[in-house]
Amino acid sequence: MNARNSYPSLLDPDESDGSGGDSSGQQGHRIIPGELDLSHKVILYLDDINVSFDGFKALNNLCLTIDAGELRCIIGPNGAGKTTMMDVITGKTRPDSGTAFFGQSIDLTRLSEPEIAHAGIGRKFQKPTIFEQHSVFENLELAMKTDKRVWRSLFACLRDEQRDRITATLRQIRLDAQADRPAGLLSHGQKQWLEIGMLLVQEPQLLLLDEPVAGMTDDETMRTAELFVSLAGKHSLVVVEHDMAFVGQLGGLVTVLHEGSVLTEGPLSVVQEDPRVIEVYLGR
Amino acid sequence: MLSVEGINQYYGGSHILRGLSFATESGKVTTLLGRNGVGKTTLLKCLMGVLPTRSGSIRFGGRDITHAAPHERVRAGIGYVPQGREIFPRLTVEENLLMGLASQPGCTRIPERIFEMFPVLRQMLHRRGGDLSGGQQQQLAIGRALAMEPKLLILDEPTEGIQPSIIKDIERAIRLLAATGEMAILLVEQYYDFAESLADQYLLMERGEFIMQGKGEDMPKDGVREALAV
Amino acid sequence: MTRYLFAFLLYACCASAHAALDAQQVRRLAAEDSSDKVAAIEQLTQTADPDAVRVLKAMADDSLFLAGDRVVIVDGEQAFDAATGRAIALPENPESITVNNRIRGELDGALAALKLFDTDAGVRLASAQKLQSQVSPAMAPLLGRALEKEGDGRIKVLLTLAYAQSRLGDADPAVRLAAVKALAETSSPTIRSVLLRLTEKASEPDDKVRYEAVAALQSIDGRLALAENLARVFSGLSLGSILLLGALGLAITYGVMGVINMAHGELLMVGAYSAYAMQSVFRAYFPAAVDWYLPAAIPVAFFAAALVGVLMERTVIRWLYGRTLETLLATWGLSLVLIQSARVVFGAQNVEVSNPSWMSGGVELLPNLILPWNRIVIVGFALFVLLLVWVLMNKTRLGMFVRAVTQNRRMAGCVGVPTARIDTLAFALGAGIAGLGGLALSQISNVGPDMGQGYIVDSFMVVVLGGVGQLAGAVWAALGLGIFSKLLEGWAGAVIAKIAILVFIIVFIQKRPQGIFALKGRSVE
Amino acid sequence: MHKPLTLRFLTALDGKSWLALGLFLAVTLVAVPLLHLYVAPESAFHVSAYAITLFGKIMCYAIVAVAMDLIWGYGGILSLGHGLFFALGGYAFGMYLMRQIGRDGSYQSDLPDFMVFLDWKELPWYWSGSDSLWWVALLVVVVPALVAFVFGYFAFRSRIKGVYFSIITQALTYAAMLLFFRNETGFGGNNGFTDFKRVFGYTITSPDTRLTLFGLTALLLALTLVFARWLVTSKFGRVLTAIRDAESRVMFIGYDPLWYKLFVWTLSAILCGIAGALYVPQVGIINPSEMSTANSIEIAIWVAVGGRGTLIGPVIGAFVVNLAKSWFTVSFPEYWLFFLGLLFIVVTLLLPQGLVGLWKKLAVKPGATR
Repeated sequence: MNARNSYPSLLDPDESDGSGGDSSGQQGHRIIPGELDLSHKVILYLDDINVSFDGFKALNNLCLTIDAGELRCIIGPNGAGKTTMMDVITGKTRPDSGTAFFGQSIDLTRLSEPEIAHAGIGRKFQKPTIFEQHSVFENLELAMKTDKRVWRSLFACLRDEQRDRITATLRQIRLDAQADRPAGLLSHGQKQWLEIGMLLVQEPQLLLLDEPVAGMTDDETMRTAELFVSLAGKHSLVVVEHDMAFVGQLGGLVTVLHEGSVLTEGPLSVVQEDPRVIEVYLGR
Repeated sequence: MLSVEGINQYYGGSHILRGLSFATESGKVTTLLGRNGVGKTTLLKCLMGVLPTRSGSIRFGGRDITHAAPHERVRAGIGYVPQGREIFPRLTVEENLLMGLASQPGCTRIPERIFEMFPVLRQMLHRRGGDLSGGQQQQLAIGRALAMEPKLLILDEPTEGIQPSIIKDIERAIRLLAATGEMAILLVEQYYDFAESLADQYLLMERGEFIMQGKGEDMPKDGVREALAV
Repeated sequence: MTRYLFAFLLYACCASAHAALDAQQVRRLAAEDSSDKVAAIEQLTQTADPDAVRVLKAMADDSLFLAGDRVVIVDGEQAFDAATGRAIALPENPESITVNNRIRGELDGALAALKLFDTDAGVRLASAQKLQSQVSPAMAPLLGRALEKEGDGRIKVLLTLAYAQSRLGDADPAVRLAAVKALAETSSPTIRSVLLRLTEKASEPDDKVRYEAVAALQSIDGRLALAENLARVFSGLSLGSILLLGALGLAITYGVMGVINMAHGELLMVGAYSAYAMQSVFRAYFPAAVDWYLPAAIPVAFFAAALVGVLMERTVIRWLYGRTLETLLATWGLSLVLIQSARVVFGAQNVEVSNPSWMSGGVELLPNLILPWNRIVIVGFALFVLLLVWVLMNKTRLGMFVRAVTQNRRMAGCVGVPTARIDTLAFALGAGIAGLGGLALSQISNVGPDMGQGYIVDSFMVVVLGGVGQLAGAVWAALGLGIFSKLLEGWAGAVIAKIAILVFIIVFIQKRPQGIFALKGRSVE
Repeated sequence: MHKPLTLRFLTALDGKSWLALGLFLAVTLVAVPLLHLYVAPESAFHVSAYAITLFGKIMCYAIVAVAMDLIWGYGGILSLGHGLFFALGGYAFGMYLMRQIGRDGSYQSDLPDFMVFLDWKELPWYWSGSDSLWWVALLVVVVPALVAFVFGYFAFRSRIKGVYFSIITQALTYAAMLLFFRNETGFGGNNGFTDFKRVFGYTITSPDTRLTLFGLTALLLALTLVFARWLVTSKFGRVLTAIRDAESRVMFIGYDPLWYKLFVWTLSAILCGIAGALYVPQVGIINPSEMSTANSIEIAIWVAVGGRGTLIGPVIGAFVVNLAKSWFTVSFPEYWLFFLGLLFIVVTLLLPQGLVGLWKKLAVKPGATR
């Protein structure tokens, strides 16, 4: 959307000179996944974020904090700004104003997508986006957490423990039988699973999942819920969903977005009783 | 009016619409319910000809339109209010309404009725569609579909992300349209109460199939709400 | 010839009897020593008297004789007193007054100078202009007098210049200084060279004058430069209008279908060749009205190009919908075919397309700033086409459909727009406009099979700068690019200019990926 | 923990491919020289000098085609400016060849003739060292690499994609051509470099020299293929194709497309430069027309005809198109452009996968998918 003036030399220090030497680029270097400053137990901190697309305000003074290890559900009618919020967190969209911090130290508004991904935020899109030409296995291999600079990829070859990790994940997402098929041939639900698997091998600290169970069968949905619950604790998850049943299965706090800002927050049971929520959303 | 015979649609590897059949009649509201991703929108896209139908047939007004192009279906008399409004952001409200007449060669009069139904459109006549609020855009989208006085009106989640006051207006409008008996209405919804209050007949969709259907008034006793909730 | 004129002059004088010349002066014309003669001629010239003209002319025609102590003009069987002009008896054996080349030169100059007093303004103007290049200090008083008498503004200007120039040779520095000051107001290259000489000590001893001369030079150069830049801006403007005509079409097709048509330049070519064709037709059948071939060519160019465009869209482009890179290659193939076809039909050489007479010449704003008519017409034409397109896009149903398809193709289909037909129409429109661009191009540059090659890049740059589907953007970008590159060319040369522009655009896209009139929001990407 | 590179290279190709490659080298390095030198010209088996030059030239083109395929077929980036890198390499080596002429030029001067003609007194600074083969060899690699890197950095950094990128590369090449057309630029203006006498000190027209250059080209083509093969089968290759198919996803996984694109882009430019350097001595001339838009786009059509996304495709394409060209331009020149134009259209419309794709379709039983 807007030009990134800070394109990082994160992935290739040998060629980093001439990258305009902007601070965020340098900052990118020092981010080593795992040593995130969680001293205040907060992993994601959005404050007073505003984003507007010609005329129309997508995010309106949005404030949101996610604790480390938390499983948070975001609900709200379409156009409430859920996807835009994810865009801001992952660096796809720059907020017009406001601050977004990952942990205590990392200013998300000044990093590019790859830097943010490296910092430890993984994202699953509303519409499953995977590499259709590549095999299921290769999809995971590419996503696998590792040094992702050009030179490393040139001479990279899979170590056994990595191979095991991938096969384990394949079993976890029940695609071990499909490992060598081109991902493009998977069913919608399977693609969703594959994308989730790609997130897992990426070992992010924070997972953003946009409508992860859309187009899944009930037991697929069920298993997804179980998976997420099991992930909570060592990872933090932010799940956007319409499916109340699914949200119920996940438990955890629920945040209701409406017209670009937080309407209310709390356990599903409480939120469901909130008249304003019923008015804008739960009526359906 | 519209009659659909066993249509199938695939996406990637998965079978999205599985031999669906149903029919709508003038003056009646048919509501199609179902959760996200069960294939409601896909079905509508097939009806509009945006997606090709893999197999099965779609007949409208006795004529087979299974393979007709979208604009031919519109000319045949199908008005479409898509999910997410999809009004033309850089066209004025007036132009958006005129676009609704695209299928009527030479006709450039916007029917008064639309402004009676949604007075706000008259005030906004020369604003850009993109500058309208969500609710106003929804009204505009409906007005656009009505401009050419369709014989079948298809609405895809008209209440999605709309404040209740406007939902009321829309509900009133749909009821009024049905009452005139000029057109059949196919309403896709997740908002149960809204759907129930309007439905003459209902279809409940799950994983590409109709798992329930029946008269509107039977919806409570058929337990449609529960079926939706789980 | 001169003889008759001379005779006429004589009768004129005889008819009007008036104050005669000073006999002594006239007598001196017959002096032995030629320097004396010269002096006499100059004195006579100073009088600026019509009779003097008569006498000097006679002298130049070798019909001036010395009879005893009196100078007479002999014309065939008649004779006149040179001083008074009265007819007299033909004297026997008058001795002729020898006129050597030096004298002859002197006479010519003198006669020319005296023309300044001719009754016919045209003659005066001519001689004033002639004088500009050859002014001698001696003429100063004469010019001064001519200046007083002169009524006509333009001649006055020229005279002032000449007067000032003549006084540059004056012995008195003050006078010279005044002269230089006067000349500082001018802006003609010849004066510039005159002043240049004064800046050297050798030719101008007085410091004050030299400094003044330098100052004068600067002010003149300033004006010259200004004129040059104005000229550049203007030619930039006309280049811009061509770019605009090229880019308008591209902007429409790119906006609607998102494909770059590499054969767009060849559509310009089609337009240009239809101008050539119409010219030939007129020459063959309506030679009388040949000047009007251009207006007649407008519809031809439009529809010819539009037709080619439709063919391209129907046969190739529509089948590659959504595969933009392939479209790039396929349309390139089309352009090759078109170029070769042009070679086969019209030959590989450039053909000659001449401006209609009413487009030749130009308007002179400053002495060295002339706006050629053909460029003025092109700018006007571009504006006209722009207006047309604007009306078409914003005031017609078709235009509304085109914009709708540009914004949301699928939905446009779902409200009943036959998108495929709109594609074709939009493409035809874009192609037609390109054809008009070619028509305009044919008036200022060569018409040849590969004339279009250079323009696709430039036109696309305009689209990039202007932002997709943005009429206003295209306009600003086209004019901006045109003027900017012409100015650059003036300072840095064409090649450097091209490179600079390219660099500029790359940098620009860094900052504004969506062009000048960026569309923020979801509609983008 | 990594396998040694050599081993990885060996495993890059399967047995059959190695066999084919060996065969190719045997023919070009052994058979052709023998047939050229020791078979009587009138014999049917004699390989003429013309043929050698022609095929040597086409092999250079084949290298360029492979380079193009790396960025277009695998990276999804269509360059319309590869002629520039090719020409840069050619000019760099041309400088060396011009210096090799020594005083044998028509002006018997140390300076190249065109400089004498412009009556320049000494070589411009950028010609210094051009008499040393090693320095020039360095230039052949570094100059295209540098141009590509700087341009690519800014283009990719601002996420210029698709047609935008293509057109801008075209503009770049166009500007460069204008630059080289000027005499002041110091590269012989529109005549460029020609009338070469020697290369590596040997007469450039002697059969041995010709065969050496031919052999070198063949060798380089083989190397290019192996290297490219290794590259696209490495993880780098997979990331590259991933970027082609879903760039945003790649970014959200944590790869920075900029450096991947930039790497393959620069690499591709270097290959072109080397090909250009080998091309000039064999053809005996280099001038700015090598940078013309048409040339650069033709490279794309070689790849398209052969089939992009495969490595053998571009080679086949380069040979097919250029043999056709040399045949047409001899038999009926006026139809060549028609043919080429139609080739562009037909291939993009009907053969998106090129000849290789067609062959696969025919080979694979109908019904089976890719």
